[in-house]
Amino acid sequence: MVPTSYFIILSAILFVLGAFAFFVKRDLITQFLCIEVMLSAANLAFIAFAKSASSLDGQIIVIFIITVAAAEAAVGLAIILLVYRQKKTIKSEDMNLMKG
Amino acid sequence: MNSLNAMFPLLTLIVGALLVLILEVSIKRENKTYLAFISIIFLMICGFFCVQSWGKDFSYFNNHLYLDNFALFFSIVLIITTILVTLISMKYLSLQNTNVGEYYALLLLALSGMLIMVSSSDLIVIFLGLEVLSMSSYTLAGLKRDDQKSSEAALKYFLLGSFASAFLVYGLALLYGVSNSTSIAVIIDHFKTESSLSFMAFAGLGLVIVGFGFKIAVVPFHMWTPDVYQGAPTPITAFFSIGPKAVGFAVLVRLLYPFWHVAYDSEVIFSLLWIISALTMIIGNLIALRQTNIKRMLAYSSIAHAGYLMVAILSQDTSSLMFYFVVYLFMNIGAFAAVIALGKKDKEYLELDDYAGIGFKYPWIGATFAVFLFSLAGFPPTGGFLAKFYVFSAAVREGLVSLVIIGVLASLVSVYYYLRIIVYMYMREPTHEVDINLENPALFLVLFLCLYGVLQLGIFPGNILLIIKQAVSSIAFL
Amino acid sequence: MTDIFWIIPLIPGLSSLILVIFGTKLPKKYISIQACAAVFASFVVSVISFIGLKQIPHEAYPLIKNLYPWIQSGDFKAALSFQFDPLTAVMALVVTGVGFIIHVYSIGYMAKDKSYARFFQNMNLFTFSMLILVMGSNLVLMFVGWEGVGLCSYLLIGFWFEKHSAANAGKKAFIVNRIGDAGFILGILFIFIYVGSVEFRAINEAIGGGHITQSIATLIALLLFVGAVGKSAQIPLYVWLPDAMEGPTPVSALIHAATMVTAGVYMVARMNLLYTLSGTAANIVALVGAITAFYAATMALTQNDIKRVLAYSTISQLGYMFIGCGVGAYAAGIFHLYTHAFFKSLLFLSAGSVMHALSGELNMQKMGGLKKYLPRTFPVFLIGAIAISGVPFLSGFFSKDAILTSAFANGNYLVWALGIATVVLTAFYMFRLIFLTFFGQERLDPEVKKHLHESPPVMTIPLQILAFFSIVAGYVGLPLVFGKKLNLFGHFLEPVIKVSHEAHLNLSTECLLILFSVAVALFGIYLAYIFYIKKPQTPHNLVAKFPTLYKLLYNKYYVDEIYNATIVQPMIKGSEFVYDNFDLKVIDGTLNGSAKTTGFFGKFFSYFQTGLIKDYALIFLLGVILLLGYLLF
Amino acid sequence: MAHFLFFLLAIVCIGAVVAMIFSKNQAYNALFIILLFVCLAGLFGLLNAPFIAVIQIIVYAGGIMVLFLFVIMMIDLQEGIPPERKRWTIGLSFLIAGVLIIELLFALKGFLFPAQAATAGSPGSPTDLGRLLFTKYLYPFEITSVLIIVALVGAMILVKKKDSD
Repeated sequence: MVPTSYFIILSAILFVLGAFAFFVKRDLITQFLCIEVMLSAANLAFIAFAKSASSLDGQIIVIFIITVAAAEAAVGLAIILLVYRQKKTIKSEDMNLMKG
Repeated sequence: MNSLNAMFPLLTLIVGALLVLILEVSIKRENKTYLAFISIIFLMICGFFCVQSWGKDFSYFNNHLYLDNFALFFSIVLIITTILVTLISMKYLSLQNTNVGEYYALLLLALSGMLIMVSSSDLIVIFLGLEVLSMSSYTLAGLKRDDQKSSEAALKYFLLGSFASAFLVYGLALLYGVSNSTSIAVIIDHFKTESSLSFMAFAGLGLVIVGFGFKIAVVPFHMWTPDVYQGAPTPITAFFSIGPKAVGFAVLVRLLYPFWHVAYDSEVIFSLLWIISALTMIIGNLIALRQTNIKRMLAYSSIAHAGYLMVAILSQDTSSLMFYFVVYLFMNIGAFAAVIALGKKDKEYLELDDYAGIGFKYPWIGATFAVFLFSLAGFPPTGGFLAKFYVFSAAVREGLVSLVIIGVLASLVSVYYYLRIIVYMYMREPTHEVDINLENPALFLVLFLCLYGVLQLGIFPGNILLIIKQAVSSIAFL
Repeated sequence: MTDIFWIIPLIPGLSSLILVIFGTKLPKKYISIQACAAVFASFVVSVISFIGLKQIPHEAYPLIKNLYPWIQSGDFKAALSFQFDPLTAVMALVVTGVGFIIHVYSIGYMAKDKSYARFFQNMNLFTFSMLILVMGSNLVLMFVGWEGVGLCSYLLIGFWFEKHSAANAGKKAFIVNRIGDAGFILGILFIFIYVGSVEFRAINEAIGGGHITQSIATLIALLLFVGAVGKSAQIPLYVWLPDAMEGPTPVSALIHAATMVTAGVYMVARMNLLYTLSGTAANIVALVGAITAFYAATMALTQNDIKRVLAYSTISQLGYMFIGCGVGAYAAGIFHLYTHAFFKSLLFLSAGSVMHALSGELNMQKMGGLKKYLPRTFPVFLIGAIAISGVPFLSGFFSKDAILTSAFANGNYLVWALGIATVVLTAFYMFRLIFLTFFGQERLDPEVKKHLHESPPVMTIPLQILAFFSIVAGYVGLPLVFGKKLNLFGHFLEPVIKVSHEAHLNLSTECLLILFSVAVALFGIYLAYIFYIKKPQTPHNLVAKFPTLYKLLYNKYYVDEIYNATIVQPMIKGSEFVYDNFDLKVIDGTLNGSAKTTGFFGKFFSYFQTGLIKDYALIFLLGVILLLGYLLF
Repeated sequence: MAHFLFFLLAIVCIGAVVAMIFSKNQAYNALFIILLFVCLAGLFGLLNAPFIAVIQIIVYAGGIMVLFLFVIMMIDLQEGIPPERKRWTIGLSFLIAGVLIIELLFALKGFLFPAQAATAGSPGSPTDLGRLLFTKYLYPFEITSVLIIVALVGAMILVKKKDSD
């Protein structure tokens, strides 16, 4: 059997990679994808912890998180579309009407 | 049957929201104010149910639903907020080309998310409530669909908000790994003694604080606030400045109140929040000094107020925190209502220059706005003075003298930018014509109510303090 | 009858409220009657309460009236409650009495102003705030009044906000007072920490019971004194007061005489146990007072603006009051506050009358010879000047002398010497003012002269009343020479000012001191006379009036030159130097500097607010890693 | 065997994210993430969570990501957007990522060492999960319905054309 800790390490790596990518990528859609990566990393951690404690609660929580991710995807993509219709761009640098 | 009773407030809101949605599609009417009235009726029914449950301490669904007086107090504060926001939106929507009936439904749904959050002691439920609130907030921020700023505000709020909730979820995962549960009580139990998992627990708690720190906009998680506040429709900005903050703080109280009592090493979290609070007060007020856009300035001011509220969290004095929120509700909504009052068809007056001479041209609006600004600045005899006073005096009792000194100095700085608006209103010649639409009875009602609230709380705070005392004494926090 | 004192502040407050609500709709006549009547009613109640107070035994002091338990949080309580004791009685009488006269005077002075209602509403509010300040039975209520007078001064100084300089002056007053307020709030905070209450009674009990160590007392006393320095315009926070002249003249009179600037002195006297306990703090108070008194007097020498001279003289006189408090003679300090209220309001209102006559002209170089045009203003102005100069048998003499004698008796010789030097300067500049304005050649603009007229009775009668009091007010506190019994004022205040190091000088020393200071004052007047009357341009006038003196002086013409070269010119140069370099550069610079620094940090922090999502995420991530790092390592 | 499978899936997961960082085409990015999700589903399977693995594929890979692809197609940008090129930004982001991963691993070390022996629990059967979902987690489950309403309404008003248009 693979030790649970391996999964936890993998989840930490994926989480940080997601955050890293959010920072270096420059288009809105991919940045949003990075957030999905981070959420998935958290899912992996939940399931690994659930396994190590032999309980099912972690898995239930993952179901909720997937629902949240779906809801976020719907609203988020709608917002990105809205912005794209106005500016004809999804470069994140172009979103700087307000500052200071 | 009883569990259904406890869910009445929530169910009322959802039924109200669905009704508004259905009416919006089935009845085609240009004038959407009837939807506002419907949602106000439902809000009042919801408030009625909250008052009914006062003192009964419902607890159902494995404590997922936990209606103690603390939760009910915040629920009522939030319901009042939503009623006032609905009232100030009515005319605004048709004037500013945002005439969508779903607006009111989304407000109700956002409120239901907040009620879920304040009346639960389980982090996963709180997280789901937070997402309900967030989704509706993102949408509401972007509702001025022709306005690029509004869309940009929605985008920034959404991307950064989801980013923050990813951290929150990871923090929840760590806490779950430690305690194998998401119930606050169980989680806090694991802080009682040091173990090999302590680091994980603290990191998890830290990430959860980051997640809520984003919602309440404390430094350094505040960066989104000014942009979103500026871009969102003004009534929604008023809503953002109170609703999410109130629930964020309510959750922090639920989380930290037991934590301070049992944790073997609460010092580290304490000093961390100390730093955050000091930074928030200083930076919020300093940047606000240079703003010329009123909404942006109020955004920074709301960041600074989050700093004062953090002081209340640190001094573990829940009653001063609650009192502050009641006052903050009236003075901030009042200030935004005054800002909204200065608008006409397709035009809002938001720059400082627009306010020159307003005090004489529109004496009532000018005078009430001035009272709200005095209150925000903390002048007696307004509620703002007492609120700040309670928070700081509680902090002094707990020995947080240096933090209070920072707070007092920071709020002295803040007086400058609040008063600058008053100076513009009363002591500058107008540079250009400002004419506004005055046919807005609902807005003036709100101005009056907020004025009454601010003064009543500043001069005769006795009754509300009594209620707060009841609410606080009933906090068992499981 | 003694328990009605709590309505004293409420009457003007109510009147102000009525004017706020209905002000624009009421006729001018009604407004003025209501505003004046309100303050007068307060005055009457004050008198009744005062008489009542004298009839009850000292053990019953202070009378306290709890109106409303305003703030209750935990063990912290601050009630909306007023107190009445001898100190409060004196302050209430001064505020309402002098305030009433100023209100009446304003009827004439503001008659043509378009914002009549706003003016009286603010004046009433000002009186109300000041009364709250002096009658509050705890520090929090005092702070409410403290902020209230600050706010009203801001509104009234900037009353003619169309004038850019007026708006700026209002702002300056506000900012400077904020710095003082910061100290005051922190002082209240520390009192609450160490005493556990903010009621004056509890504070005094704690000090009497020895619950406060000397070092703590010093800390608190100094913090509170920072507030007093801001409000009472002492070095280094005095800069706002000369600029405050931008407001209407009755406002200046109200600020300088009855309200606002006396708040600091009152506060120090109210907390006298604290300052006495500390010792160090009291010495600092005395020293700051003495330096301010001297410094401000030197500045007054060269000003040509009539109101500015008076403003610097106020700063200087406030310095005297602080000397009194600092050397432990609190009663003398309050006594000076009380006499000063009469002659300073008199001076200001007469200056206003002069201005009124000259269509707003303020420059003394453009006046001269006004004596014959202003037959009613001149004598009262002169009485005011004599009173402030410390000439015997007028009110200023008694109070100033009480302070200087105490300073000498306490061995504060430096303070005493500065005080004496200030006496010369005061007499000099006051009479310079008199001579330049009322005597000598006419230097009026022809246009101004055409409209020259004496003020209406509604303005001059108040002046005559004030002049009367400027003469007699001092007789309630005669020096010890005349026997201890006759110092009614000090005796009356005794229950409040419990520990006072009364001067233990023998009679002959005291007489000598008094004679010396009188001589010094007269010397100052004489000096002014030499320099400003005896000028070649107006020989005939002078010869006709003072033939013998004229001859004497004429023959000593070269002495005049020597005086000029050795005393006056260096003095003028010095004071110009101080004014230009210290006042304008250092102090204004520091104020601007602190504003700039906060501005700089604001700019620095908002530099990160780029509007880019990526940068926001960066700050967020940095926050997260710092937070986690802090928690884990 | 399990070890081999784990490392294979882990490497593909990390590789997919890294590839996404370097690619400049959003469509490819989405495909990489779909790959990641499928691999994660495999890992869930290894962790005795077959039901979640299935949901992961159906909802995440099948539903959410298809939505992404739709939007990407609607946006249809001619040129892709490469990742950040500025040197200091890259350096800073590596630094932050490095510190963050060290901190997370440090926080987790109590859990990782000694390596937790995997317990062979029974796989979470759909029946058990369902029972749990409708008893202990009934309230949050109800809340998800509110969440979905909000998402629906929100997405709808944001993208729908104006009535007047």
